Amino acid sequence: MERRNFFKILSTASAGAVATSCGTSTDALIPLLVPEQDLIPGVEYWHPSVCTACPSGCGVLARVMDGERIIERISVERSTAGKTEKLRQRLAAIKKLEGNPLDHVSGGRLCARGQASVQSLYNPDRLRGPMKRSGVRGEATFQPISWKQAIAEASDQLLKIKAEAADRIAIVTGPGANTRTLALRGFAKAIGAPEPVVCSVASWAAERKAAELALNWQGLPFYDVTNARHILSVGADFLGGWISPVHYARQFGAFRQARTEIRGYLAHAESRLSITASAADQWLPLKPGSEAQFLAAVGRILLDLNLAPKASSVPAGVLAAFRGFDLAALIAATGIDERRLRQAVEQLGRSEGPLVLAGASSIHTNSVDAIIASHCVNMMLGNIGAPGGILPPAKAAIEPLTNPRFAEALSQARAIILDEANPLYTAPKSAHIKEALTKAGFVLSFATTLDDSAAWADLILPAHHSLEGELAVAPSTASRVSLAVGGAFVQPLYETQAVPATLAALAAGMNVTFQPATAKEIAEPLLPKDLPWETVVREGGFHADPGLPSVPAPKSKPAAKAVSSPATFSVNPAKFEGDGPFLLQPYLSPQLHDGSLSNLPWLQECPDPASSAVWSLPVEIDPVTAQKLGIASGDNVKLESATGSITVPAYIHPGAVPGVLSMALGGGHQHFGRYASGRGANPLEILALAHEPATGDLATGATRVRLTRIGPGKDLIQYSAEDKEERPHAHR
Amino acid sequence: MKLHFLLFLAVTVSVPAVRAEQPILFPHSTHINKVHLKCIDCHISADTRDAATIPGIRKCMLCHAKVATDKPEIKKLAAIAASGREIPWQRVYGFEKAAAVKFRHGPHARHKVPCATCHGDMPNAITAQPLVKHNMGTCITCHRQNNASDDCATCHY
Amino acid sequence: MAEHPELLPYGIIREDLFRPLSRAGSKWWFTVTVCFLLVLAGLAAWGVQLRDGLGVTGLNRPVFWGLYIVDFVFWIGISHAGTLISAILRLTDAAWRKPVTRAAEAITLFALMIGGLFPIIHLGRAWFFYWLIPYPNARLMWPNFRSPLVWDLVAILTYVTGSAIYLYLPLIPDMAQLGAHNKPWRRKLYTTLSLGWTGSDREWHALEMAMKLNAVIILAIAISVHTVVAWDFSMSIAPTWHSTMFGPYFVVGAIFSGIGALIIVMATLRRTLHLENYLIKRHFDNMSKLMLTMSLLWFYFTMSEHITIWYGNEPKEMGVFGQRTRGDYAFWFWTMVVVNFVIPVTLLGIKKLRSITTAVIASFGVLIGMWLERYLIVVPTLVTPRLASATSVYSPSWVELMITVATFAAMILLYLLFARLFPIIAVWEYKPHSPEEED
Amino acid sequence: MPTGKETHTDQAKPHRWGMVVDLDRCTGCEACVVACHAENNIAVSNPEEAARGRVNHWLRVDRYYEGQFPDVKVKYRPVLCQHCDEAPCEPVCPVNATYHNPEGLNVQVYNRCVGTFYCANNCPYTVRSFNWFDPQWPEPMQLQHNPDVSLRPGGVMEKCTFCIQRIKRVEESADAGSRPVADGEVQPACVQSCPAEAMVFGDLNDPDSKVSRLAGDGRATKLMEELGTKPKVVYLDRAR
Repeated sequence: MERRNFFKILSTASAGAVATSCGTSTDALIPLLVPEQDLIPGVEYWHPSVCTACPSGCGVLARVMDGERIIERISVERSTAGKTEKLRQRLAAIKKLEGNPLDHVSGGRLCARGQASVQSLYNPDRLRGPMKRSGVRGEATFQPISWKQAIAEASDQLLKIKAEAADRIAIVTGPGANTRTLALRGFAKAIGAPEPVVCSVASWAAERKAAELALNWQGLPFYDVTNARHILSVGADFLGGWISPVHYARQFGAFRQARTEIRGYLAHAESRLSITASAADQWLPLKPGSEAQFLAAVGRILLDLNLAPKASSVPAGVLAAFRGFDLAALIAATGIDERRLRQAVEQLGRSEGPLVLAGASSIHTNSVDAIIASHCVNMMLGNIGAPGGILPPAKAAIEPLTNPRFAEALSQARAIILDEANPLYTAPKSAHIKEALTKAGFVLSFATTLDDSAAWADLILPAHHSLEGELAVAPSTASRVSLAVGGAFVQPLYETQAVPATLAALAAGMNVTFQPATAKEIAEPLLPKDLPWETVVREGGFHADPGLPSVPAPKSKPAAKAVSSPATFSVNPAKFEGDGPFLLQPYLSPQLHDGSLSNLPWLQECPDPASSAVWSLPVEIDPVTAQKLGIASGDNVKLESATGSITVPAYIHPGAVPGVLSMALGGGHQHFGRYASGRGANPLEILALAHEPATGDLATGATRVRLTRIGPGKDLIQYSAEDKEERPHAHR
Repeated sequence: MKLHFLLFLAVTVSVPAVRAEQPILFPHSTHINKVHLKCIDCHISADTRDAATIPGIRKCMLCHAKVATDKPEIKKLAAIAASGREIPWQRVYGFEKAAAVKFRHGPHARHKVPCATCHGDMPNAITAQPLVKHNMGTCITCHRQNNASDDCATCHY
Repeated sequence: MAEHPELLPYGIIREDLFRPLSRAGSKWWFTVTVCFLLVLAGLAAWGVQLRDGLGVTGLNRPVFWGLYIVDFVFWIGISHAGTLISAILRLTDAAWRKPVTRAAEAITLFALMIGGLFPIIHLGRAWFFYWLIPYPNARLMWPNFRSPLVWDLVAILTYVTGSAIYLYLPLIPDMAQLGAHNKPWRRKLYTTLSLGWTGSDREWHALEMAMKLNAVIILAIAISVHTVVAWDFSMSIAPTWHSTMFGPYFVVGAIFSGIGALIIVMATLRRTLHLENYLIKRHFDNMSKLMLTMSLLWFYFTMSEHITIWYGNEPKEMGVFGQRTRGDYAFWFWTMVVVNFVIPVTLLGIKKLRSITTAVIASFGVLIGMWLERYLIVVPTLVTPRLASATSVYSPSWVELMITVATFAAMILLYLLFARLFPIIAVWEYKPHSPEEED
Repeated sequence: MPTGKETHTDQAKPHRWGMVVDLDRCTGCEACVVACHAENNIAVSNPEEAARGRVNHWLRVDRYYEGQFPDVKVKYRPVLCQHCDEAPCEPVCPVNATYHNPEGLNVQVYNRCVGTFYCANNCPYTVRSFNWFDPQWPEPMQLQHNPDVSLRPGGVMEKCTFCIQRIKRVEESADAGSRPVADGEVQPACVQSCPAEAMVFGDLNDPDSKVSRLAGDGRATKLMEELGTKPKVVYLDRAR
């Protein structure tokens, strides 16, 4: 890495400068990692890799061709030695990502976020090398520092804290299951720190917990959407920001139109007109947090109508619980017209291939109840392990981290290590992250771009972009053992280092033995005998067929026994904190996800599917409320909870559920590069500190807020301001 | 944009063929006539790929580490090689970015267009200089004569 | 005030009409300076646009045409003041035309020079405007003769050439008379321009013939030019643009605004150059009647245009119709109807109210109204595209406004300079036909 | 005008590229929108320019709401250049910068464009976009640029090309191998990315191609066909 200290990258040079620099002194070329004879202009090379824009683990193919940039380096020529010279550097560059057709998650397809992740690789705001805090913590003033020194300082600090209180070293990361999180876990173990905690609003803890409680399954259940005929999805925006959007969208396409004579029918119950609700044939607008009641009502009606052929497989206690529900109260709680609800359930029950798909796109205090209820209904319908039903997850090639109690961990922490987590953005103000970051003795970040939390670090040891280094990712949902693998095929742009290598260096500095596991080491015990590792690397991963020794045989009806008692299954009403008349419902933006992609201009400029907003995200207000409060689209409004307030532009959403204020995540970054810093507001900021009790996950939908109009504003920028296809003037 | 405006102002002035000042006087004639190298020995992808490619300095040094090391131009070459840089060759053929041309050598070679059609008499060229003046008219005339497509999108996209 | 300027002694006429050439008041200098500075400011604005790109305008997707095209149509319209009026009057041998024709023809030429610039100003890459001209080139490329914009280019270039000649021909005898002017540079200018005119019968005959012929040709060109300008719109399939009567509608509108411009110019010349004896009430009376006719015609066309849209009730067209009559542009639409129809018909239709002052007031109204008409044709259609999702808004930027203002300044500037260099009324036309009467 | 000789003299019939978009599969996720940006070096604007209506998308997803709560329906429809056989944009361009090529593509020649905007005004689908300024690519974003696609300077019009660079690559490799282009071999970026596989691309002149078969589906409609533009993008309506 010291070798690369030789050159520093010009931050101001633009493509135009490159283009017009022909014939000037910068025309000299230096060959670096990729010898130019291997890089013929106009020839494309495809390398498999993995998308890390979200934890789905889509296998991708990267199109690599030649690129050019201008670098500055210290001359080694005798006559000019020591002086900096500007050189044009030809290098292999990633031009585009496509889904890897051999990958079972992406199947050759890719979502908007995946497409845009090249832009995080070539983001102008990436950190060029290690940075050390030079001002007061949180002021985000840094100065460059060499890797050698940075590692020395960091390991010194960690060593000191380890000696005093190793259990107070908090490692905070994201929900991914990959070689990077695995290395973090190994490092934590090696230095005696607690297991890393997950800081994310998209870790799908409720889905995992419910599968464990109801079906005794470890991992996220796999829904066989393709082979279902009638799907009732509840609370899961599975085409938008849910577990594996590409995979489920692929399945959805096939579900709808891949079979002759059969067209899948989708009914969707959610408290928001999400893109799944839009794609559905029927949308049942739920009151927030009433998914559990809704599903209980569904089960009860199915039983009443004798449309639950496999009811016998459901434990008697659970059946009794369903039969004992006060149906009228349940229906009233959902806010849906009874006739409509009954019709929807009857349609489901009478279908030849019914499937209930439930999740918690918006997390409530009873989300686990709701998903357990869905599993029970699927049991009644005979869907467990059946084609067109819900399939058990395969053994995860890499176990994801699941402990979501990052706020507690941070509040105790003497040393904080941040990787792929931005707790200052993801956690509400009421979680007191800022205080924890101020109080901690040492804050270390591996951020690639200076984000809200990295701004509070003492040292930033920037990681390679995931496309620059070797990586293996276990997909978040799969019915077979799978691993997506990416190699290092482009030269790192800057003085960055892969996180496992950094951790190894830190461990060495702390005199701790720690060797991060390579993708090969992880994969080899799982590989079928006839599948050599070279093939896995060439194909970008593997997807082991069932029946192979490494794959656990699908348990037949494991579920029936798993639902231990009716006590684990009850329908608790969702709890809401605060006293405003509206419910705030932050949701994962189909473009910016949980805000971790807000620094990508392609995504900022991709219109929000609901409001068509670009470079801004509004709060969605229903027309009746808006009229009552005199709010028009584009007005600035104030959302006020018990713990704080934010000012955001309003969008009058014709499909918003009255009383619910939905808002996509992505805005409100204090620090996140030129494309995101200071843009919009973050609804997570004002959430109450409510948790889903079974998982400890932050309940994102549990906050009541007040809404007041501030006045006209200019913050809502819409790509298309027209909501209706027909213009009002069209007819006399 | 500014640049284009200036181009417009200068439009009536006919631009003479660029006489590139090459960093090293590379005699094509010596390499072709005396050493009997073929074009594609150095321009390795001229017959198959889009770009013909200009050989890198390592290719030069394959021979010139030993051959003719006493000549002044080869000494220059050796010096550049030692500095870890490439030779800053001036491209003599090419299209300005504004022309939006996607030229592919491959199809031309496949359809047996001799190199000399566009590059002139390189075997007798003393230095790397443009011998043939290229403009859109030359391309189109040749395309039409050979019944190749004269659809704009053949080259411009 | 003399009712018949022809009856004045020729010597006095000459004296009166040549006087402005040798004397300039402070007002003249002041106006010239102000206009010159405004023109410079406009050029600077254009410079900014050339440097930075068309992004400095208020244009957007889908409002790709804006103020520049409005100005273009407006100025081409104004250009119809001269030719149409002067050519018609010349061909019909209307005796009262004498003091009006040159003032009108000068408007034509200058308005065309200004209007003709706008298609270039509004280009994304203005420096390549010559690609529209058919000329042999190394690329073996020709312009697309199917494009109305190429027709436009041809029509406007022809019109500029034609009207320059049309203005120039009747200047020749006057140039010869001015050849004896005291300042050397002027003498040189006039002598050169007079082409060695001696005043022989053969020359007079040739000139008369040329002017007659030119009048016929220019009449046809003038009508075709504005028809072609209208076709820029009506050849497209944008809602409400695709109209069969845009051609005549635009021609009528052009003559209408041209008359307005001419009345204002005449009144200004009369006042500032003290031409009360030449530009008399009868001229304004006649021009007012002409304007009244055009106002009625314009109203007839506007009504036909809108009533058919309304009755047809085609949704996409009704979107634009609604924008104009009830939507964002309603205020401007109804303002246009008032200033183009209600005011002129009231002021000029009622004989008691008709005077030079009311004619000028009505003319100013008509100029504003006709500019608005073009705005209301160009913009509401573009902000309401066929697919509602692309709906947009448009408001011009400072660059567009500056350039627009500068063109008005340029018109005044050119006119002021012209009036200082050349007699604004054809002096020779007052010359008695018998050579004995000459002094 | 180009005389339009065939690209492949050995082929009996030229290709006639077309696309089918199945709205019953489309979820409105806009993967296609970003894929298009990534493939075609489309400039990104900034919030200020976006507020002025200068966002540049070659492919957009129109979204319309119908009805009132709770019976609200959302219609998503990807709209791209329809590559009309009777394209209204083509005859009006004074410099032939946009024209129909022998393969049925509506081509935009950037280097020829002078920016009269006439084509964009005459496009009923409003799919043409303009480079209001010279695009800016802060270092190192230029490394992502697809070298197969020209960078457009300020002042020129641009639009969806059906990823002509991909067509050319496939045709070139087919030509080099003296074989015909296989059905499904050419995939524009949007088609390739679409997770729900709502988009299909292929040769409408080949009656056996997937796109031809789907275009004959009972749900097939074309956008504003009544204008006589003869679009080559076919939409399959949502089944109800």
